[in-house]
Amino acid sequence: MALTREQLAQRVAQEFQDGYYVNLGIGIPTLAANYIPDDVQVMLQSENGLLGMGPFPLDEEVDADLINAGKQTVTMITGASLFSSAESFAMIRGGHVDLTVLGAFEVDCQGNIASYMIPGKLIKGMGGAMDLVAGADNIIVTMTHASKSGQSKLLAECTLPLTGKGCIDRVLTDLAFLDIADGKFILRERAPGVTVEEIIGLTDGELIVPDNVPEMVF
Amino acid sequence: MALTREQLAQRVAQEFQDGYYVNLGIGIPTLAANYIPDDVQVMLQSENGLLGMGPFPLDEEVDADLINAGKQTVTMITGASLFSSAESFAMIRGGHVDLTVLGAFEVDCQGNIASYMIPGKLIKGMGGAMDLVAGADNIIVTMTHASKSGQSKLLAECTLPLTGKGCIDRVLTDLAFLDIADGKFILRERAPGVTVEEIIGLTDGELIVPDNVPEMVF
Amino acid sequence: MSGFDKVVSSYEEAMAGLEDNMTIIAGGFGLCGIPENLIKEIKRRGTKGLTIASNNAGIDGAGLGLLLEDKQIKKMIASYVGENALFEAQMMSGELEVELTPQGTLAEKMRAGGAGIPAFYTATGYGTPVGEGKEEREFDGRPYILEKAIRGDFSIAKAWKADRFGNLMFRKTARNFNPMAVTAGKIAVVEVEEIVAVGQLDPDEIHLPGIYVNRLIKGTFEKIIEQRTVRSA
Amino acid sequence: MSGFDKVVSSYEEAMAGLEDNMTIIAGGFGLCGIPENLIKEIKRRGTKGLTIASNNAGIDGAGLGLLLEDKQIKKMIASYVGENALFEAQMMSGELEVELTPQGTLAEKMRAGGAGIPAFYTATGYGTPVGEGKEEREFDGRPYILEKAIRGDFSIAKAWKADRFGNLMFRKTARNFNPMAVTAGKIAVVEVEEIVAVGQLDPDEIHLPGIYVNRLIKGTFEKIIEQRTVRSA
Repeated sequence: MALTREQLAQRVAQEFQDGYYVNLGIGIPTLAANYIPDDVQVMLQSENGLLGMGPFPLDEEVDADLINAGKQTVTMITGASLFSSAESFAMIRGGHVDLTVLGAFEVDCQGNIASYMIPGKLIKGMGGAMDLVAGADNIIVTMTHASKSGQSKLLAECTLPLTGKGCIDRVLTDLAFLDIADGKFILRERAPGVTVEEIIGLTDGELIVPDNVPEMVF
Repeated sequence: MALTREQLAQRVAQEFQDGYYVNLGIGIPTLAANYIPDDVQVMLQSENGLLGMGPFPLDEEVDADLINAGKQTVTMITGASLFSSAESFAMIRGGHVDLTVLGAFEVDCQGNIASYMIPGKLIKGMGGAMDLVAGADNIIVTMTHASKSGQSKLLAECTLPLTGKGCIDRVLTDLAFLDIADGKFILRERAPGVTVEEIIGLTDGELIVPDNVPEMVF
Repeated sequence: MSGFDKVVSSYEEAMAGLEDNMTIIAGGFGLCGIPENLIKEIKRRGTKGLTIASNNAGIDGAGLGLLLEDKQIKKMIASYVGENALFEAQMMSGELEVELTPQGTLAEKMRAGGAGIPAFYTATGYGTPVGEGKEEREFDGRPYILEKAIRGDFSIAKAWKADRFGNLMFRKTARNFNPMAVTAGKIAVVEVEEIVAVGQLDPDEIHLPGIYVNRLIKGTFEKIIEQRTVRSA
Repeated sequence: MSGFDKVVSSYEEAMAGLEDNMTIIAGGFGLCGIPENLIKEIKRRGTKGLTIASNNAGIDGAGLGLLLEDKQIKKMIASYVGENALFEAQMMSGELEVELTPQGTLAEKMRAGGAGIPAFYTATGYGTPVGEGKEEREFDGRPYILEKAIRGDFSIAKAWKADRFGNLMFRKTARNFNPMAVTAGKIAVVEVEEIVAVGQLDPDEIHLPGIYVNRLIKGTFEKIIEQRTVRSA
């Protein structure tokens, strides 16, 4: 079975290590904050100028001056810090964030990512995504493995305009967890009940399948 | 008579306008702070990270954490602000300081300045001087017009390694106040009792002498 | 007060000198920390042909969105322009030019503009549409693109507290682009919630020194929330 | 405490991993705001062949001057190196290499190193010995030179207060190069006068977020004054 949104978020959260500073993109990445293991503390970076983002506020705590990068009202955890956008992206571009998780339309086996623009459709902009993929050493892309019509989104070469070139080395899809290295996808884990054959069939870019591809454990 | 150090400082202070942010180099420029006109308020920038430098402290006020760019203990005026060296030079390089006053060994009629290094002698370094001359639009160089042996320091071309190229347009010496424009010195004022001929004789670079060269008024 | 008193008495005075076809650098992220009243004053003045650098372009009927109603903006330099139907319509019709700029690059371009750095290299945007036509260069084996500083005729920004000298403090994530925006305009106009006496701000806690500020005004703010999200107790 | 607790229990632990021939980025201006005890620990370790980027090189017997006594420094990147006879002697004899760098350029090189900017253009140093061998380029009719970022294996810095997460506050002009120095080292070590409980620092007033800090230690400081200047009452 393909992973649910919640399972994707859970699997992302397994990558969190104690003491990690993490930037979570809008959507499934943000959900991962709900599954942080008990023995692990991570600090969430919000690129609009907050390190130590907390949960949504109680109704009476809502503060128009305290939002996240998705413009949602949030809170701060104890030990948080606030700073300008220039400082925030100095942090991101300088590689100080330990883990970045974000969504994509397509990735390819060269490590390219397309996530912000579909030609002919409305262009809303890249926000901080280009900075995040260029600045982080440790990125996980979360996405569906293929479109509803069965078209692979793990390509030999991205068809959409790129958000970043050669900067992605890990992809978590609803079917599999893959590394990208030397121009190839490498299958590391599969979703429970999903076969290696299914993944091969829905992966367009060159795919290395090790002898043992364990199922994800939740 | 050649100006004294105090007169040089006084003449510099006449250039202060109300509301000016000013950076004063070590030596005579610093002395100018003692002659700020009563109806004028200036704020002194110290490039080690202080805007709003006050006088030296009383003995009991001395604070090792509060020094100026010459490493002297200082105080802050009401309304001062503190910041990092990067921010300080953002301010300087970005042209936000209204007036910079600093000393020099030589200037020439191309607007070049040499102030930090005499080959063969000990090289101590340029500190912030290169940033100051490159960043400021409004600079006054204060210096003696000639060496004790009568060698001009206002040259056709600097002989010493440069601190900045083409960035000086006003020079105050112990004999004269001059502009620099279009590759020429222009004599604007002379020290009381100093003749135009004396100045001509001690100026090596091309010198324009207007019909009327008033004496400085103190 | 002294020559360092930056306080002006009206919004009209705050934006005096703004002319058609000028460039404005604006602070704010979404509708958070935007100079609401300075934007309304620009709308009141009817200034046209403006180029505005701001992370976002407001929403319909609020923030910079107000300036779209009378087609005052010629060009928008922003990282994200969604959630704005009027913007979309003017962009699609070609009336409004848009230069999409990555958020961190935009912040750094504003900082560079204020800091006398004419251009810098960044990996952000390399190999993407943002890098097209820009110089590429390797440093230590990694490719980067050259990005130029941005400066404006005016800056408009919003801070929390200021003293009359224009020393500024921002509050929470309403800081965002505001400090850099202030530094990058020839005439920097800042509106604040509170103006305190000089000496009331701790010099160590000032976020941006008054040297960057030309005009200061106290405003009242609506502070519209774009995405009010709450949890239950 | 959590994985964000940066506090180490000894100076030995603070500088663990420092090896010969490494590069260190150091905060401080003159003897103001220098990481006194981290420097003493480097002296105790006897690490040799160091490249150190710091605005100054201390004075005889204090600050980085201590590391000259056993010839631990191979190369100094600084803007001003006067007031130090031992430094002068080693420089003149060729034992010590010196790369004079304008003060603002040095600060910006450290910031760039921490901020992922590999290089930037500046007018500072154009047409001077500092510009020799560097690329020159015009922007808007004005010439600039290309300066590269600087990064270190270690940063050593001194702050005033910190919480255990490494969130830092600096005091007065002891801030100087310290914030940028912290960001530019792979392992950033900071010593402070006081460590407070997490939550004691106002998030709006933190000068440098703990994300940049790897190791934190509380020290006691001598705070030598180079030029004690006073006025009479």
